[in-house]
Amino acid sequence: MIDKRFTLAEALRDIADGATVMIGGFGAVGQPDFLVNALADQGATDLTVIANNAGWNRETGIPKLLDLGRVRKIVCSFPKNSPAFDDLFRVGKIELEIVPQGTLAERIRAAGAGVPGFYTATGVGTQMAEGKETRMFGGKEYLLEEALHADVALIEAWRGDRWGNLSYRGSGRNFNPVMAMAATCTIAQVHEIVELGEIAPDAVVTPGIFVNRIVAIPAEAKA
Amino acid sequence: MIDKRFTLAEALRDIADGATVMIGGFGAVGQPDFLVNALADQGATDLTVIANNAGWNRETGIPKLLDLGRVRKIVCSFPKNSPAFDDLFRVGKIELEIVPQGTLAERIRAAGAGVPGFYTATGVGTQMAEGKETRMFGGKEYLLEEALHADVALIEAWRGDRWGNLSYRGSGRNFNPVMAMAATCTIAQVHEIVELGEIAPDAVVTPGIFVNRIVAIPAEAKA
Amino acid sequence: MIPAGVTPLDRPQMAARLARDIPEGWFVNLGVGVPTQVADHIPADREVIIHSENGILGMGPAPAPDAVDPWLVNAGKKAVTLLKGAALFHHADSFAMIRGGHIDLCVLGAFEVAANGDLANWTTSSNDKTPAVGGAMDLAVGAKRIWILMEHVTRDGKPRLVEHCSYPLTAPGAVTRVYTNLAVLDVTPSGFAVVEMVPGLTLDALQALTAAPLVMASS
Amino acid sequence: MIPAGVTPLDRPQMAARLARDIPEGWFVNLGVGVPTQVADHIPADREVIIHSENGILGMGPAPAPDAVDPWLVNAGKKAVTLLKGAALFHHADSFAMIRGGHIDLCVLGAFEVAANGDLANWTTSSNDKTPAVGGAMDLAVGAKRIWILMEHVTRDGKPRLVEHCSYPLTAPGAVTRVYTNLAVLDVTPSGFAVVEMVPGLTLDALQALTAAPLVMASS
Repeated sequence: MIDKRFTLAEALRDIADGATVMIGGFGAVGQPDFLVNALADQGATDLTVIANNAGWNRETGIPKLLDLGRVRKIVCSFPKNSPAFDDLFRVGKIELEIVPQGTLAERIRAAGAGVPGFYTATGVGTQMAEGKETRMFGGKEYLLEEALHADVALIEAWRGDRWGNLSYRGSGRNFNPVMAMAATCTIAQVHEIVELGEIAPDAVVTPGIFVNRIVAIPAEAKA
Repeated sequence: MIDKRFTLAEALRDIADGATVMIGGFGAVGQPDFLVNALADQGATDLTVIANNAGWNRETGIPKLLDLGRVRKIVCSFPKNSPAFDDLFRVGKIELEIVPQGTLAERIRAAGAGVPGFYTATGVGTQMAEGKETRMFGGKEYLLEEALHADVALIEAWRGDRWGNLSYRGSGRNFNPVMAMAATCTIAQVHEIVELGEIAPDAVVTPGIFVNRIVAIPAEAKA
Repeated sequence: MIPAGVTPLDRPQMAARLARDIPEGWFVNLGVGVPTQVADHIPADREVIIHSENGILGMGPAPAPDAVDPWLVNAGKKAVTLLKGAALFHHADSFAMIRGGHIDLCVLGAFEVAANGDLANWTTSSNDKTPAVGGAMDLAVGAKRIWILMEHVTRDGKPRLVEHCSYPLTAPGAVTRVYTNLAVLDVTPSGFAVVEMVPGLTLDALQALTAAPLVMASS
Repeated sequence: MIPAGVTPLDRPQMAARLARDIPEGWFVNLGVGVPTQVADHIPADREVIIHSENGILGMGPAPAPDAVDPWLVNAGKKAVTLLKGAALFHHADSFAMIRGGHIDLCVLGAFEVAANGDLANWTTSSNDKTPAVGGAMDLAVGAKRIWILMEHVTRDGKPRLVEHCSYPLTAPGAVTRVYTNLAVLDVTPSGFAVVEMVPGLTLDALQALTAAPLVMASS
């Protein structure tokens, strides 16, 4: 029987020092903080984090990893409003790769879809184009952007089943479905584990083929 | 009030000679034959058709357009088993551009997503690579493939509302959602028009932003 | 200096002025800040579909404080509601809408707009300590139209409409129209063309607050 | 010629032999034709998730004739059913699964397989009157493993396992394993390695039916 349900500790155990870790979420919605906080406890360090932003609340999630000195580099579109990131960045203790939000989403999707590189108009004629290859299509200039892979994706979904099928709630999809596609090992925290078939075939947003492990958030962690 | 509900004749009226027309469907499922047959009646000719295959049953859909001599060129992955196509192709009366099925889907999606070109491993080292630009990523060779746009997309969905939101049934999505993204004017035939809100926000597969006109299939055409 | 006797629009008035020009049926993305207020001024009988880059089409007004769904926020991370007909999707699909040219209009704030439509709105320094671009560059190149909503001059009285941007660009040649607290201006091949000014303002007075030549729009 | 006393596998046996080697939990795409039959031979207590490139994961057995859903077909355009846990999606997402390396195994038929893993299975002529590639090239480069299921020789007795493919390639170096009606062979750096032969068959007899050198697999 296929069973992707893991305990929290088992799910994260093999995340190694030096790993590249995607972390889903946009604003407070869809952030896998239950997993990220457990990764802080697990201890892996020298991480490269790929996420839309660098968090804000120092008590939880990405800022917690940052304050513990676990993150060597962050790849994101909007690192503002994160005191934990600011403190490190100001003194040169963290690397930053800024990527426009749409390019970030598309680079992640490309990694999941077997596309090693693609062209985009975003960033042409700006400092984002520095050092990037360009090419003309139909008389217009475009930048070459490369796929962005990860060793691990930590994502949040609403419901999950033992095959790893996931559904989301509200604006909780955001980066989660594309990150699920782009990592060697995708680990999802879910609010409810349901029986196979309870997520109808046309309601599955992330099919289990993109998910390796699911962890149920216990009631006491949902406060 | 936004209202994308059209009569059949109004929906197709401005399709011009020389247009590039995407036609959804895979096998018998999700084929917009109600629209394609009406396009045959409408009379536009010198068309370029983009579709996964060239149909089979001569009485309906793409073969009907072919037999009427309306198609100058077809872009597809699998033109086999279509007597109408064979008859034209054998005597050099139709152009054919063969595209691997995944490359076809990705080129269409690219057009919808603002990606003018992307790289793929599909076709490397085969006759599909002839005349195509290649590039190395990580020591491996890839082909450059370009976005595939259309003037018009004819698609089939299951339910639609007056904003153009669509849901599908069974294996009926196939090429329809990506073609909806890639055309200047997307026209959908639907089995049922429902009130706004009846397709729940997380059940919308093709948001109305990708759809210009919807046409209800009348009961008598569903025989 | 704004001449005596001329009352600039306040922010709600600026948002309302812009909202008046959005026709029914457009898909519109509203930037964080004042642009977000545009949604509150679209007439109730005019259907305009608001897009949020975190995966929403068909956003409605802000919820009542006791009706907040914590699972639904907009690009500014604020709680929102959904209209009937709304759709939810992921980030790659959302930016496919933006980058694929499907959004009819994006309304953004700006630090500077140049006479050729160049837009600078993401950082005021090429040595920004924590540069953060978000979706600005994607929106600026992808939307069918970029309308800028901003004060005509900075707090220090420096013009924001300029010959050439001094700040790092968000995108070259992106802006088609500018709504300020003093005027509405089109970006044209011959530079900024004044479409409308607040009552009492003269072209000379507006020119004095603008660092690029102005022409009157032919109407 | 197949030696007297040797009984080649029939097609159901070939499909069953291959099915035995698919472990629980794999995501598997089955090509049109004999490969499709593999699904019928996976033990009922072993969960293997079947993918169809037209947008299905979790296909079940063919429906009873009176329970056909005309809205649900597989890549061979045949009516299918869905298992509990199935998922439906569009073509770009489906081929993202294939091309992004998410499919554990794809089983295809072939005209020829070369000793270096080159695969020719889409056309038998570079001047094909109506060439049709479908998803073969995507599957051949995208799936983690390509296993070929085919008769060892053509109807005319010509070997299908060759030194170099004479037909146009589907993909170079794609095949990892071949299941024929006579043997199971791995594609290795030293060519075809025989893993298993049908009872009574000798390596010499198999070599006589194969146009590339065979070695015995070290087990």
